[in-house]
Amino acid sequence: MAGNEYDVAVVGGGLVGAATSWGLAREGLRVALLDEGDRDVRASRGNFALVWVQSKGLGLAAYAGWTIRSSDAWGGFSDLLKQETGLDVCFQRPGGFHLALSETELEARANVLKRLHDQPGIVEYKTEILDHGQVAKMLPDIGPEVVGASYCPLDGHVNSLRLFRTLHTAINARGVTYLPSHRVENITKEGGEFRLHTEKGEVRAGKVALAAGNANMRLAPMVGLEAPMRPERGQIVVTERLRPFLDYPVVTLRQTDEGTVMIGDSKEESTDPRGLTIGVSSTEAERAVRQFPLLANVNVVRTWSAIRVMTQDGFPIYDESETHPGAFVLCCHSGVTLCANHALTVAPMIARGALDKSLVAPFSARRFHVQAPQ
Amino acid sequence: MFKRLSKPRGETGEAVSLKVDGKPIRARAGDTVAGAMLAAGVDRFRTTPVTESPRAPYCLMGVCFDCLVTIDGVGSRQACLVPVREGMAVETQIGKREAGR
Amino acid sequence: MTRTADVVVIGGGIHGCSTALHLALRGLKTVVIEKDYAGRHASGVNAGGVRQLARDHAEIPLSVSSMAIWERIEDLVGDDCGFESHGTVLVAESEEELAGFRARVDDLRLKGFTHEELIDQAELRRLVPAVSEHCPGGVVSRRDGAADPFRTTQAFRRRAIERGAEVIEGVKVTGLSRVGDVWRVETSDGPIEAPKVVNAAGAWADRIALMLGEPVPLTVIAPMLMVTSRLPSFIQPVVILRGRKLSFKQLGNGTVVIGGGHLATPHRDRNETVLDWEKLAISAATVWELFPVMRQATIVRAWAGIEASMADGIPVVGPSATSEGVFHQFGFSAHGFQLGPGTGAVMAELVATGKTNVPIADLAITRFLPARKRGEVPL
Amino acid sequence: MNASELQSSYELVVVGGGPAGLAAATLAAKAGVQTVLFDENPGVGGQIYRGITNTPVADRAILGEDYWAGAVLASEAEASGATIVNGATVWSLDPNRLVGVSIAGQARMVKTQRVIVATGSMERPFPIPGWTLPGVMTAGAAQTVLKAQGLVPTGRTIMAGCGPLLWLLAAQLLRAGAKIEAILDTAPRINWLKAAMHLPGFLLSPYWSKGLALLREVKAKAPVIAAHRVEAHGKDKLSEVVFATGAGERRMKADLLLLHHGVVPNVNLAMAAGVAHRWNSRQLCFEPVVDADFATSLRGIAVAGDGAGIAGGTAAAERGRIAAIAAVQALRPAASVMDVQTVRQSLAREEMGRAFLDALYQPAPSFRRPTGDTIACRCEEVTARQVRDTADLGCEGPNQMKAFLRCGMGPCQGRLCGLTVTELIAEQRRSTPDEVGYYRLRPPVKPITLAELASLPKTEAERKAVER
Repeated sequence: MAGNEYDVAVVGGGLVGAATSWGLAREGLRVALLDEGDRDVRASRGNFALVWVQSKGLGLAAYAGWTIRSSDAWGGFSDLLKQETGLDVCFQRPGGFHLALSETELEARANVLKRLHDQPGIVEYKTEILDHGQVAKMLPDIGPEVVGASYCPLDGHVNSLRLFRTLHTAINARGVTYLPSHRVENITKEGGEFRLHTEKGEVRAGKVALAAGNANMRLAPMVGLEAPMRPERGQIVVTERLRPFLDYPVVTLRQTDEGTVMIGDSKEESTDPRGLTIGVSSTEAERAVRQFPLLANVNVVRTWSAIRVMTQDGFPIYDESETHPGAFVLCCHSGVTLCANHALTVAPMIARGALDKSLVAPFSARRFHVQAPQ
Repeated sequence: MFKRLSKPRGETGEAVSLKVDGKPIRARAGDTVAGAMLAAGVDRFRTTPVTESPRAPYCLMGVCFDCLVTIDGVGSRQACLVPVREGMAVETQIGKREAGR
Repeated sequence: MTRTADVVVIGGGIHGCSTALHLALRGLKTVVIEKDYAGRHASGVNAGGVRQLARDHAEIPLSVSSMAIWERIEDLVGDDCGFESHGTVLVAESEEELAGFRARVDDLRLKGFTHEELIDQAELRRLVPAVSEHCPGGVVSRRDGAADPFRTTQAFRRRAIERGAEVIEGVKVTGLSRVGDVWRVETSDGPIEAPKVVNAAGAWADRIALMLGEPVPLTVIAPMLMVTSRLPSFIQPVVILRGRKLSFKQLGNGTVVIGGGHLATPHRDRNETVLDWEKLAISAATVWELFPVMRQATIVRAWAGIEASMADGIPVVGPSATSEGVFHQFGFSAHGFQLGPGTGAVMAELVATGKTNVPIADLAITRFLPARKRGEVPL
Repeated sequence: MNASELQSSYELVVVGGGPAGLAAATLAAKAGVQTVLFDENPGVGGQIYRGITNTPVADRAILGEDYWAGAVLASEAEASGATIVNGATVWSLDPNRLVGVSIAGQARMVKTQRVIVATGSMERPFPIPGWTLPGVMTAGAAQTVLKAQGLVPTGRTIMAGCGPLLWLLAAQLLRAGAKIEAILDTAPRINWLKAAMHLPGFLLSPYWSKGLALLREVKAKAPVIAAHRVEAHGKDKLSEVVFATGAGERRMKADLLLLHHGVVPNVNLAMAAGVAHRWNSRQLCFEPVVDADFATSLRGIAVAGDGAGIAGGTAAAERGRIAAIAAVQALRPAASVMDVQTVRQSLAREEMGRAFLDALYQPAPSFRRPTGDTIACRCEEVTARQVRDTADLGCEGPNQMKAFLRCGMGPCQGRLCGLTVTELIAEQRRSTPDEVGYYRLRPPVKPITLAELASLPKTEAERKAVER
């Protein structure tokens, strides 16, 4: 369609939308990326930056495979980004820990992993349960209350804020039209072209990819799709920069390449991104000090809360519209971990105009309609 | 950079002694650590955790965080807000703080 | 076609030009009508004293506002106007006179003004080393000074034009009437209509007021000045004497300007003054008495400017009592030069907003109205 | 006092022990309101009356009578019955008026019915090349050590900037015997024309005579040079100041450079609480939206003093009183307090000359919106060019900027780069600071240790949100 302004309009300027836009631009498409304003909610500014494998997939075995695929692609993905932008997103995959502060916690942990790996069709990956002494060999600064941990060698982390900036730098270099303060109010399809109506005017494109996080819930029905979401608030505590002391990420605590320590992984059922519960931060701080007593006197510089993009069952949604061909929806919680997949696997599918069912069929929202067997 | 006024009000003299990077200095009771260090001629309080460039106090009112030093083994204390105490051990801070101190 | 403006200012002296500049800064379209040229009369040929000292209480607020501008005059008008600040000293010639000064300074302090400071003989000697030995002290206003009057008036005129005001010279105002919502100012060059008019017509201001039905007791005067040959530098501050009608200052080039209130005979309809050399001789004699160093000086030139003097010696500043939209700014009684910069600012505020917080009520034209008209109940 | 001695709740919490806080606490406590005042400095007085209870400066003429007026405020507060806690850092305030405070390494949460935030002002960021070098300080910093500790600069001292406080400090330093090599006056001449329309108000204000007297005093003793560009040079510390005048570039050797471009409200605590703020285009800063009683958009939370918009120390005390009268009337309707109208009148008098000063001393754009490698964010060492380039990428606001560049993420939490980043984005994107907005701030507004945070009380639900 020569009349289209853009081949694809991607809605949502977070990590999922930016990675998808970059992947589409790599396919030679004219892409518009529509974003909201500076003060609007954006999960990509508040994530924990893990590229995480362990415990992914309990309840949907295919998710484990999808996660490992992205984790494996991450090294090459970060190299590509570096070549294009000169920016290093500091991807590392040293393996990661999930620490337990009591025997009960450790048992529960072992139980989760056993159930996960007992699922039919699960891809095999190594996860070990280690005792205090074994953990201390790798994490010498753990406190006496740490009774053990689970460890998975596939786990890693990146500098997610730099990743965010790098993706924006890369899409800018590839000619993607970035349109901030273009909150999409309505989407219509006329004569084979999508019209996205925003306060700042209309954007027309041949295809549309919804990557708007929790806002997909509102947008998806406009193009015959659905995205049942269950937003969740998480809080993170960040310290001042410290000299490196922690060689591995822990699921609730990691040291960034800049030196700061991020502490988090709380879950609250609230959707007010401004609210911040001191008691939750305090619990996070307390556990962090029990895990690593040497952090007791370290200064907390910031705390923040962010709304997780969470589907109703916690697994991603990738779907294409049957009523509005050319419309796609992408929803996931792990925008960092799955970033390589979105850029290198999902974007080319959208460019081709059809999702590859062999890879993403399990993530269709139709799973929410499955009736219980009679 | 600074010297003391010759005729101070109240108790005279520099009655408090403390150490900065192991070197003894004298201070007046009521001084902040930053004030005492400036009066003693210390012109570098720390280097930054980002590029290790040198810094000294900029605002002296608690907002700039360029006067961060290690006091009695605890890092990143605002020298402009902490009063001097007899026997205090102050260390200038190089680059990122070390966890545990 | 009748021209229009937001404000017509009648008179292109220091006051008219200053008000025009401040009006222009507020974005009002302003036209100044000057019958001769800017600074032709009192504004251009006065002694140049920039003095807060010894002013009537009623005009002190305007004086201090002006001083704030004088000290940064170059920033406002782009010319330093020759302003130099070495203070003004009021010399007391007797203990009795000094006691009177002390009472005044104390009274000013109570009212919140601190610019006047009583000084003893030693400080007087320090400031004015050449003063005669019989003087026991005085009052100093340390930030006072002197400037070049003609240059100052021209600087205000120039900056007002740069900021959008129009200055029409060589044109007389011949009539003033209300037409609907605006004032129609008849001039020798045709009418101009504007909702607001400022009467800053100096020695001719009473005629404008009369057109509005507001007679005022204005006397036309012509204060005389003379200048001496160059002398070695012997004094920095401007010196004034209250008892003897004298003020004088030494300029940077060594010449001394002597003034102080002796008057020539003015002929305002001919734009002329006739000097009174006998009175000039009195001024000269006073100076010689106080400053022996002056005896070798010769008078090289004398002149006088035409000026308005009010019966009570203080100016008329504020709205007309009879005519809405007209504002008066005249009658500075031979001490208006210093007041020009600040009065212009206050006047512009008054014209633009209808009010000012600066206390100018004592300068209102209503003070010349019969008590009955002022609304006061006779005893 | 240590943190464990604090009550779990007070009727009124006042944050900040400057003129606004002291006046507010005094008035409220005298009216019978149970009041606590938290101040992070070792002694009360705030910045303007810094060290008022124990300054070693013996010669009263050095600091001037306006300074000593603070002693009355301090002693009245002392006698008022309010609990005054120094060394107490308030690091959190939430819309439900739960106050997080830290004293000597111990944190506590305190509940209260009313809060008066009196966190005052701080000096505007002065981002010039080399402003992070040791030897470059704010003018206020030099004033602080003079007041609190009787220290005066030695060696070659240069001051640069504009604003009434610059002249006051210069006069104080000169009286204290310091030598000032030069004062680089950065006020643009054009400001005079903008300020002139506010002159009538200025002349009635208390500023004019004091201000002009200071100007004269300073000019008599130190050379004043108009400069439109100032740079600090040196390797590991300041060695030279380079500046541009109308007559070309000049260089002067220097050991100390004192910078000042006026003060701006210290908004971090009020913003983190969620108080609505707006851009003040005259004072070029963000300030809380307050009503005549200095009440904010959040119930029970007032912001008084310079924190509500710059008006100076005497006005700050009057504002504190007005906010306190409102608090007393809400908490103790039967108590007798002074007539608020009288206080409003004094306040109006104090605020009268402000418009003129704001216009006259508005720093030139080139000093507010740096270019090239000049550091914008001192903590994270982010340059002006990085901010500008990132804005060109499409980054529209400071929060996205923070995510991309880490500016504002260091320990000062944006205090020294917030206005710069907002103004740079506005310029680059041809927008306005009001549209661009400010960093979204979160507690702790001052760093506290993990152990302090860990020690705070938590509910079962809050624990459950983390422990799984």
